Formats: sequence, structure tokens, C-alpha cells
Amino acid sequence: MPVVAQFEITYTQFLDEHGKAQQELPDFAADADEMARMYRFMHLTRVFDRRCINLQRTGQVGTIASSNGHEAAQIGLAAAMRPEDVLAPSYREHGAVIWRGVRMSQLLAVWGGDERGHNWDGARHDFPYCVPIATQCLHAAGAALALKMRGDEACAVALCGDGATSEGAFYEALNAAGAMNLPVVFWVTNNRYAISMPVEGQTAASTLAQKAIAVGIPGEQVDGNDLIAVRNAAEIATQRARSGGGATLVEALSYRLADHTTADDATRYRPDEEVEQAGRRAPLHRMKRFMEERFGWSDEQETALIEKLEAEVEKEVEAYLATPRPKIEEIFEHQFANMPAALGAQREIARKYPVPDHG
Amino acid sequence: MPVVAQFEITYTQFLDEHGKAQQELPDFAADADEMARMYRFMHLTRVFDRRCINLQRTGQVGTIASSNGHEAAQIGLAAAMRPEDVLAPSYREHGAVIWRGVRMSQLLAVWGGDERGHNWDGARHDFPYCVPIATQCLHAAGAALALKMRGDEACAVALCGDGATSEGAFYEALNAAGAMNLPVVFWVTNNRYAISMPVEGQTAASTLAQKAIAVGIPGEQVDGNDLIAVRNAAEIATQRARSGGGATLVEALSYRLADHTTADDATRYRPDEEVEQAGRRAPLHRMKRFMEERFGWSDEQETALIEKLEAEVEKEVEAYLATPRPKIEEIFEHQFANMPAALGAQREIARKYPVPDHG
Amino acid sequence: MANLTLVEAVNQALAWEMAHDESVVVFGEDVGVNGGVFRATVGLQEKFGIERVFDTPLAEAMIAGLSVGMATQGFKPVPEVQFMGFIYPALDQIISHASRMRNRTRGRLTCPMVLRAPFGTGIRAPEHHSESTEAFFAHMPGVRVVIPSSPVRAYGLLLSAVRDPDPVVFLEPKRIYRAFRQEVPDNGEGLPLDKAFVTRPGTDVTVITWGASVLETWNAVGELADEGIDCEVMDLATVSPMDKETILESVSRTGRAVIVHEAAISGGLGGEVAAVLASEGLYSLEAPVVRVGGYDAVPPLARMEYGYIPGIQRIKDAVHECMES
Amino acid sequence: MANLTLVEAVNQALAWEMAHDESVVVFGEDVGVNGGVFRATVGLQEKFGIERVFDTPLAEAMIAGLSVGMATQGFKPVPEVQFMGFIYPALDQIISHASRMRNRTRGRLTCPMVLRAPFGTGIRAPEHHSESTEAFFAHMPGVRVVIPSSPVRAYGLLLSAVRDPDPVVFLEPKRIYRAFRQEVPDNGEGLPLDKAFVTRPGTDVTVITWGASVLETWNAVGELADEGIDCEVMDLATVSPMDKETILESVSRTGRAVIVHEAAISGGLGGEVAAVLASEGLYSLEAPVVRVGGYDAVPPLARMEYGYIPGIQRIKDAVHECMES
Ligand SMILES: Cc1ncc(C[n+]2csc(CCOP(=O)(O)OP(=O)(O)O)c2C)c(N)n1
Ligand SMILES: Cc1ncc(C[n+]2csc(CCOP(=O)(O)OP(=O)(O)O)c2C)c(N)n1
Ligand SMILES: [Mg+2]
Ligand SMILES: [Mg+2]
Repeated sequence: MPVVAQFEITYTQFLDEHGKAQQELPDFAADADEMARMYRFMHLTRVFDRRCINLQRTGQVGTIASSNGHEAAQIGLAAAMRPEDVLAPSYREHGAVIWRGVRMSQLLAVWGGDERGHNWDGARHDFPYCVPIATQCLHAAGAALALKMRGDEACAVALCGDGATSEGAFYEALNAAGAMNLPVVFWVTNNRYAISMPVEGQTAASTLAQKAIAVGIPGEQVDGNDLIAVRNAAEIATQRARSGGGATLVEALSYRLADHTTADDATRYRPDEEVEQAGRRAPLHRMKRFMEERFGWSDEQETALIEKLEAEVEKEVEAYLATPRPKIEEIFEHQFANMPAALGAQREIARKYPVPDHG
Repeated sequence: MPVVAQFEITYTQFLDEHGKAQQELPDFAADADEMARMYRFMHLTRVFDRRCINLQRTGQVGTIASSNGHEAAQIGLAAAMRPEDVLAPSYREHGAVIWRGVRMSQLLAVWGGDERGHNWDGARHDFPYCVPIATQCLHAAGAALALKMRGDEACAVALCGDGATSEGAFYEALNAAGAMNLPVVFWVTNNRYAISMPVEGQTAASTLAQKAIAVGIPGEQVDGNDLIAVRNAAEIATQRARSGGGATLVEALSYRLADHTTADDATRYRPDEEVEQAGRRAPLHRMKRFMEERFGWSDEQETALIEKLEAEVEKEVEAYLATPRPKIEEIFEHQFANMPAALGAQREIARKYPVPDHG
Repeated sequence: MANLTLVEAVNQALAWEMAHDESVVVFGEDVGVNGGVFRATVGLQEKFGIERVFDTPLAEAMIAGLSVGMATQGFKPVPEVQFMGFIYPALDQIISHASRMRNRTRGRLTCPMVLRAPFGTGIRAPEHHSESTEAFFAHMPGVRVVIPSSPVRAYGLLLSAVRDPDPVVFLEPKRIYRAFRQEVPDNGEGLPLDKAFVTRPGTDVTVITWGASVLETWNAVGELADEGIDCEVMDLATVSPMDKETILESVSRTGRAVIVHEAAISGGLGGEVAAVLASEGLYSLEAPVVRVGGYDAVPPLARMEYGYIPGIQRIKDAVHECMES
Repeated sequence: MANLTLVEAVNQALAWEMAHDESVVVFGEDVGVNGGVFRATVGLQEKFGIERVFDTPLAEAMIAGLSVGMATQGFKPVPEVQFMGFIYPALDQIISHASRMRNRTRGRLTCPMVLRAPFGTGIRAPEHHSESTEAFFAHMPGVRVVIPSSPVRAYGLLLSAVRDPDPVVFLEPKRIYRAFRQEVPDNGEGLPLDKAFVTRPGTDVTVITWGASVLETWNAVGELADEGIDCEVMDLATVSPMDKETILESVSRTGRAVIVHEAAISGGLGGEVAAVLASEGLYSLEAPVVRVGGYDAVPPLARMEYGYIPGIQRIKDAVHECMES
């Protein structure tokens, strides 16, 4: 039987879990400032995340998803993007959007139940956090088509999880991107779980990267806890997209080190040992080692950095808590550019009733 | 970069377009009766199809999809199935369902605008023709799960086209079948077009078979105009499913030799030469050569067979035309097992009005 | 006899029916090991095995389509969609197949299945977790839409839904999943799928509601009673096909109707109730029908959601408006 | 000045707007080379190039999602869904994203797009080709639903729809795509998206309709005129947000209302019209509101479809019923 097509999927890692280089590093890894900048944002993501959980526990924000364990995947990818690129994030991508200029107080507003948070700073054309799984992949494809039609040298990037790869929307987005040769990167952070479902239950495919084969685009696997591997892969994929090379699927292998959200209790479905083991492979550990070895990063600097970041986060928390409550009128004012008469009448009714807080 | 996964897609053909064997043939090909039976049904499909088009032109059925060119793919597959297997066909699979015992008069009823046609004979548990593209793939997966839970040694088969492979439903069905190791065969008859869209426009994938790789199931390509290749692939895939080996995707390469439906005019979007060329590779041609060479099939037999089949079809056409018109009451009687009072009241209203035919 | 919350009653009904009907299968996202994000299916996998209670890949169209396939082949799937906001990818399979499999095959194949989904606002959840689009499903011929609003009704209606030979969309008001408890005898007795529940007889005005709004309605009606306004309260529950008789009979006595639901008013199911009154009950109407519902806006995030859904005061004002005109 | 059918007027409107607005893009299944299965987009690819008029892979959720992505980035997508029966996979993107992008970002991103789809019965097509589920979209805050029922209105309403800064679901009654012709000046003038059309003034009863039913309604009203019944006829057209004022004003004069549409009655948009009358127009009603629609059954295949949708006689009987009570 003649073979009519052949494919292979590669895996890339630069730093092992102890921060030791496994192969020659890309140039950016020698740039002390750039590495320090990314390392700083990884820590910021972690510090912010910790504070978010604590705000939820004290009832100051609602249910929130943790990015614990995703620091390298989020920062490495964001760092490879340009301001004019378009990001379509899932709900867990705090580090990536903060890098792109969103204020932490705005993210807190989103999780605090205030739509104004999504009217965020930074990349104003980026999509808001997306909750319906995988639907943002189609938005990224559409944005990519817009960029292509305008002839911009820019690309769109969709971020989603392992569970998202089971949705038809994920596949339709990839297939359209391939068929139309769109400048888009589909970035799957495989953190091993979709709430309680381990990735092995999502699909019989041995990698998620190979889903690219179904649509005729390149797909590859990288160590998602290795900042250098992530950024390297993200640079290649985004550059391919910007230069007319079309779409890429990247699977970043990582692990969700927290509960799915603050409404979840992961001990119900996964053993503590597994989480501890994964913790030892956490992105920040190996980056710390790397920073120490390459750039003589010290414990003093580490402590000072974290203190500084905590103060930064605290300022944003204060800004969030100090934000006056939205007015009920606001829920009517952005349904249409031109408010229909009947809706205006409903707004007048709503005005008459105080809005109780949650009991 | 270590390679973590490798794949290949094979293509199988036994008979070239002149009916010459390209490799050793499977056993069934030596069985004169079985081959004659399949050949007969291929012709029946063709004769029936021709008559359908003509009935539409004379306004005796509505818009209808032609199976011209699909004879090998439909009969070869159906012949590999067992009565207890479950078929989930698209709207174009006349040959396959007739083989499974559906009366031609019932198919005519369906296309004539009478739901009673789908209350058809033969495999009573088979799904009706499915119009919403690819949605039947999920039904086949569900049926397969039912068979698996019952421990039956049987499988489900979904039939769809090349265009269907772009739908999320197609992918979700394949992925679920892989993840749950379901006894199901996804059979894609790639006839090169989805109405006016050539398959090259559907996807950047070089084969449709490789879509199996995305979900971790075997996928292969066969010559869909080669009855022997089709039946051989169908036997392997269905047997794999029945024996616990899980799902398979088969892409059968064929060509739609007619307009998409009687409502379509294919000359708008494809050159006559292309159709003529494809016509020379038509399934019946090479089967005739094969029957001649292997079993001394003669032109007299051919003519006699076609006359006999035309008479058979005519009987069914008469039965269809003689079927009394459905009653308007019937549109109410199968909405629920127990008719709600309000619906019963609506039925009484409907009774009062004569139902005009189309003007 | 167990003192249960609404979500516990759902669980008890599923357990009863699975124990008594081999063909019942429960699946969805996180319904197995995890027992459902609201614990509705907790313990079922242990009790009935991973074959009959299992987690699926993350794909709602698949969950619905798989159910259609199984239902036509002799099983009774009871899939869960995690939140109503994620039911939309499944809508095609419900309207194009589940709802019409019986009709399009003239009874050859049928589709007995129950698609469960929590719906409505009120749990401080992220976007898309507060949908109340029951009206979509109530406009699908061949589908029943059932909404329980108490533990007792959740148990009895879910049993009947699973036993029903046709597809049922079973929407659970998650805001009151744990709002109160009731004694729910585990006796396997179902409740009718074609009868609205008059939960409080009254003479002045009929207040028709369903879902979590029964809670505010109940409190409003209590306060109105102190003012001397005697409301008849109806939990429509089996919202489609709708029990017009009970609605018309009640309003024929009270002469007035107020409708309360969380869904957006325009195009909401309250319109169907009002339309029934306008065409079949007009002569009993002594005052305009008043609809109180979510506004014609996207359900807001947590901080404004209680300004969006009908609160006690808004319901009381609506009843006053109805009484005074 | 061109004498056009409804579908030709759609084509003329698309051509005008594409010529005058660079950001307008048309795509979908078979809309390019093939010019659309109903020829609605014929000639556009030749005129405006394959970049702006192109065929997509076969995936409706993708078509809608792609549109959302493009619309947020400055384009005005005008995708076509080939038949309304195949719009359901796209529904999630419409309600979860298109309808709320503006609201959830508080205006930072918007979603100006027009999703076109032919709808309704009457062309002897196979299953799933006769859907009329406009009520689904009319229950989505943030979405406009527009239904033209004449060549002139198709042209003017589509122009306004494409120019509208928010998402519009534009449903074309394919049964009357070629039923009659009108002079349609190609002047680029849009029609308002918030006004119903009174197509015949009358004094006895207001007949409110939309889509292909305008045809039977028109014939029925003509025959009724001969009997001396003077109907005011209203094409609701912009069915959501609904023009309540025009409805209420008309019924305040006639005192009677009959609603005619193809969709299933229960949960249909006629219910919303009747509800508006029951709550805001009750005192003008001299008779029960009568709804005439498709029955609460799956739209039947060709042989029975004219027994399903409201025919001339059924409409006349409804008007008589309304007049006599
Ligand atoms: C369409 C849809 N279905 C279900 C959900 C509920 N849900 C929220 S997150 C989640 C799991 C997602 O897993 P994955 O894609 O791996 O992303 P992760 O949360 O692990 O980052 C589910 C099922 C949803 N938000 N959207
Ligand atoms: C969900 C859906 N979208 C669109 C259509 C309209 N339509 C009918 S057949 C067809 C093309 C199908 O092509 P393919 O899958 O290759 O099957 P073929 O007709 O070639 O056998 C389309 C777009 C449909 N029936 N269902
Ligand atoms: Mg995950
Ligand atoms: Mg095809």
C-alpha cells in the first residue's frame, strides 16, 4: 500500500527542571535585561495570582481561575508578541494580558463582577477574557483574516487549554486558518486537566500538537514550563504568521498547580503527590536557577523583587477596591450603539430600585 | 528536537480504472455470486438514480441528490456491513440503504416530501437520511456507545462527504470515538466537491484520512471507485470495530458525476472536461471490465440485467405514485408519544382546511 | 425520609431511576469522579459504575449528539450540560434531531433523553454563567421543557422526565439549589409533566412564575398578604408544552395576572403566557397583564445581577400596578 | 430603474454597499463562484474580487465566529448561512459573542455584522430547509432581527442593516424571493430599523405579519375587503427590537388584532406581539387577539407544508373570528 502522507511531531525543551541548558540557547536568553524583565513578570503573575485567591476567600472578588503553573507559558508567549498583534485569551491568562498592558485592577474588576474591567488598557484591540471554551479560537482566526486583508505585518494569537481541543470550535478555527492560510497562532497550554478531566480522557491522540495534522498546518510540542522553549516557539510561530507562512499550533506542556477555580476542589480528583511532583517542575524554580547561574541572580534580589511586586499588586488591589460601584444604568447603555426606546424605558424602571449586594 | 510522534497515511487500490488488478485480490473477489450481487446493486443504484432525476424533472419528486459516481463506495461499504450494524447515512446514499433493505418507493417518498418514507423497511434501527451536514457522525458515535454497552458484536457506520469534514460535529464525533474507543467507522466519500466548493478549499490537509491522526484513530485512503478496495477497507474497519479495536476513518476517493442536487447547476463552477475525465474512471466501467475478464460477463447479460433492473425500479415508482397522499393529521401525531391537549386542538383546526399542492 | 435541598433531590431522583432502570445513563463534563460542579451527580459513579456514569470530552454538541444516538438505540441518556450558557453548541442536535426523530421517522425511532442544565443568575460566577434562555427550547416542537423550583418538584419532575418517551430539557435553578430544604420521600413517585402547580391559592391576582424567581415571588406575596392583597401563586414548572388550562382557570377567578421570570422580557416565555391570556382569556382580564422579568440586556456580571432580575420590591410594585389598573 | 425580485434587491443592496464601503466583506458557503444557492450574491465576486467575496469551508459556527473576529477588528462582515435550518451551529457565536461584545467590553470592541439567511417553507426542499425560528434571535439582547418582505424593503433594510453598528440577523423569506417584482431605485437609501410598515391602512382590524406570510395575508385581506372588512395590514419587518408604538397606535384605532406568521405558534414572536397588546394595549382591545401561525409541529416536508403554514382561508377565518367576538 503506497504511503501518501507522512508526519511527525517534535518536542522542544531548552532548560530542564533544574534550569540546566539541554542545547544551545536562542540569542534572547543571553540578554540579561530581557530575561530579567520576563522573570519579573513571571513573579508578578504569581504574586498577583496569590493575592486574587486571597481576595476571593475574603469575598472581595467572585469565583476566579488561577494561573499558578502557567507563568512561563503566559509570559514567554506574550513576550514574543507585538503590540499590534491581536490576542484572544481564555479566562486564565493573567500574566499574558498584564504583559500586554492590562491593569491588574481591571482584571480584578472582571473577576469582581464588573464589566468595566474588560474595557481595559494596553492592547485595546485584544479580545476580552473568553469563558465559552474554544470559541475565542474562531475570533483569533477572524482577526487574523482582518490583519491579512489589511496587509498588516501582524498576527493573531488564540490561547486555550487542553480541554478546549475537544470542542468543534477549536477544530473549525484551525481548519479555517489552514484553508485560508491565516496569520494566527493557536497556543494550547496543556495543563493536564480540564477541571477534573485528565487530558488522557479528552482524546486518544498521544499529543495535542498532532491535531494540526488534521488541518494541514505545522504543530509542535514544547515544554511549557521552560520560559526559553516557550518564547522560542512563540517567536517562530508568530514570525511565520506575520511573514505569510500561515497558522501554527503549539502545545505547551504544563500543569495546573491550583484548583481549577476557587469554586473547585481538586483533591476530589487528583492525588496530592502528583501535584507535589509537578510543583517541583514549576516554571519559576528553573528560571530562578537559570538566573542565578547565568546572571548571578541572588536571594537578596529575589526577596527584594517579590516585596516590590507585592507592593505593586497592593496598589492595584487598592485601586480596585476604591473603584465606585457601577450604576445599574450601565447595563443598558452598551446593548446597542443607539438605545432602543423600549430599553430606555426599562432603564428608567431599573433606576428606581436599589441593587442589593449578594446575601 | 526529539520526535515524539510519527504517522503515515496509506492509499489502497486493487483495480485500476480499466479493471486490471494492481495487487493480489482479497478472497471475496473470487466469489462469482457475491461479485455479481454487488455488481447488480451498483447498476440498480445507477438505474434508480437516473429515474429519480427524471421524476424530479417531471415534478413527481422534489429536489433530490444524485448518487451518480458513488456506486462502488456505497455498495462496497454496505456489503461489508451486517444487518445488526447501525448505519447513519447522509442524504446521498441511495445504494447503501437499498442494499440494507429500504424500498425504493420509500426513498422516493422521502424525496417526494412524505415523512412516511423514513419509516422504512430493512434495518429498522438505521438512522434516516441526514441533511444537517456531519451531525449524523455524532449519532453513529452514540449508537456505537449503545452497542458497546450492550456488548453486541456489531458496529455503527457514519457516511458523510468531504465537505462534512470541516464541521465541528465531524471532529467531535471522531474525537469522542477515539477517546471512548467506540465501535464505529467514519466513512468519508470524497467526491471532490461540496456543492461548488472543491475539496482543496475545505482544508489545507493533503488527505482527509489524516484527520484521524488528530483523534488518535487509524485513518486510510482508498480508491472509492474501486469496489474491491472499498469492500476490503470496509471489512477491515467494521471488523476492527466489532472486535473491540475501536474507530476508523476511511476516505474513499471518488467524484460526484452529477450536479449536487437537481436544484444545482454544476457547469457554473466546474469544467465539462473535468467531469468527462472523471466519468472515464467511473466505478461501473471498471467493474464491467472486471466482471468480463474474471467471470465472462457478456454484453447480453449486461443489457438483460439493466432491463430487469429498470422494470424493478418501475414497479417501485408505481408503488410510490400509487401511495395515497398523507393526511394533515399525521403532522401532529408523531410530535410526542402522548399528544398534548393543545396540539390535539390544533389538529382539529388543521382538519378543516384542504391542503393545496404547490403552485 | 430525607430532608433535602433541590440539588440533593436531583441526585436522589437520578439514583432512584438508575437503580430501577438499567437503560438510564448519566454523562457529561465532570459528572463522574467529581460528582458534578454543583454535586448533582455525586456518588452516582460509585453506585452505578463508570460504564453508566462517565465523564465525556469537553464538547456540548457531542454530548447532545451522543445522547441522540444512544436514545434511538434503546438507552435513556441523562446528559448534563455544566451551565446553560454552554448549552448553545448542543442546540442544533436538540432542535434538528432530538426534537424530531420521532416525527421524521413516523415513530420508527424515538429519542427519550433528558438534557439537564443549571440555569439562571445569582452565584457570583463569571460571564456566561447566568443564562435563562428557556424560551429557545419552549419554541421547539417535540421537546418538553421542565423547570423545578423546589426539592419535592425536582425529584418528582425529574423522575417523570426520565420516564418520558420524548426528549426533555430539564433546567435547574442553581440560585436555589441550596436555598431551602424539604422532606423528599424516596418513593420513586413522579409528578405530571403537563400540570402547573398552584402553590398558594388566592383571589385577587394570579402570579405566574418559575425557576428561582419563585423565591422572590414567595416573599413578595407574603408581604402583599399583610397589605391585604391575596395572591394566587402558580409555579408553571412544565413550561412547555404549557398548561394553559390551569393558567386560564386561575385568571378566570382572579381576573388579573402578573408574570415573573429571570429571563429577558422581550421574547421571553412570559410573552407566551400573556398571549394565551390575550387570546383565550381576554374576557376574564380586568387589568393589563404585567410582565416582570430580566431586562432586555445581557445578564450582567455579579455586581449588578440583583439589579437585573426581578426583586421583591419590583414584584410587589408589579402586583400593585396590576391591582390598581 | 430596475424592476427587481426580492432576491435581486438583496444582491443590489450588497453590491451598492460593497462599492461604497471598503470594509464590507461577503462570505459563506457557495456565495462566490456559484453566486449563492439562491443567486443572492451572484456577480459580487467578479465585481469586488475574491478577497472580499469568498467561499468558506463548510462550518457555520466558524462562519459566525470568523465574522465576530473580523467585526471587532474594523471590518463589516456580511456572512450568509445557506438555510436557516443550518444556522443553529452559529447560534452560540451570535448570542455568546456577537450580541454582547459591545456590552462586555463596555464599548471597547463592537460587532457590526449582518448574518443573512433564507428562511421559511415553500420550495419543496428536503428536511431542515423550512425553518422559521426568528423567535430565538429576537430573544437575544444586543441583536437586531430584520425580515424584509418586498424587494423595496429588502434593499432598504439590508443597506441599513449593513450600516448599523451592531449585529443584525437578516432573514430572507425565500418562498417570496421571486414571487413578485418592484421598481427598486439603486440610490443607496436605507430604511429605518425601528419602524414597522403599515402597508394598508384600515379601520376594522389590524393584521400584523412578516416574512412570506405577507403574501397570503395580502390576498386574504383583499378578499375580506370585498366582504366589507377593512383590514389595516402591518409588516413588522424589524421584528426585534420590536416597534411597539406602531402596533399599539394601530390597535388603538382598530381595537382588534390578528397576528400571522409561519413559525410555530407556541413560543413564536406572535406571542410577544400579543403580550405587548395584553399589557400595554389592553384597554384598546375589543376582541381577543388571534394568532395564526405554523402549528406546534416540526415543519412538514413538501407534501404537507401548505397545510402547515397559514393559508388564505385560515387567515380570513381568523379575521372573522376576531371581528365576530
Ligand atoms: C463551552 C463550555 N463548556 C463548558 C464550560 C465549563 N468549563 C469552564 S473551564 C472548563 C475546563 C477547561 O479546561 P481547559 O480547556 O483544559 O482549560 P484550563 O481551565 O485547564 O486552563 C470547563 C468544562 C465552559 N466554560 N464552556
Ligand atoms: C450544516 C449544514 N450546512 C449547510 C448545508 C447545505 N448543504 C447541503 S449539501 C452541502 C455540501 C455537502 O458537501 P459534502 O459533505 O462533500 O457532501 P456531498 O454533497 O458532496 O456528498 C451543503 C453545504 C447543510 N445541509 N447542512
Ligand atoms: Mg487544562
Ligand atoms: Mg462532497
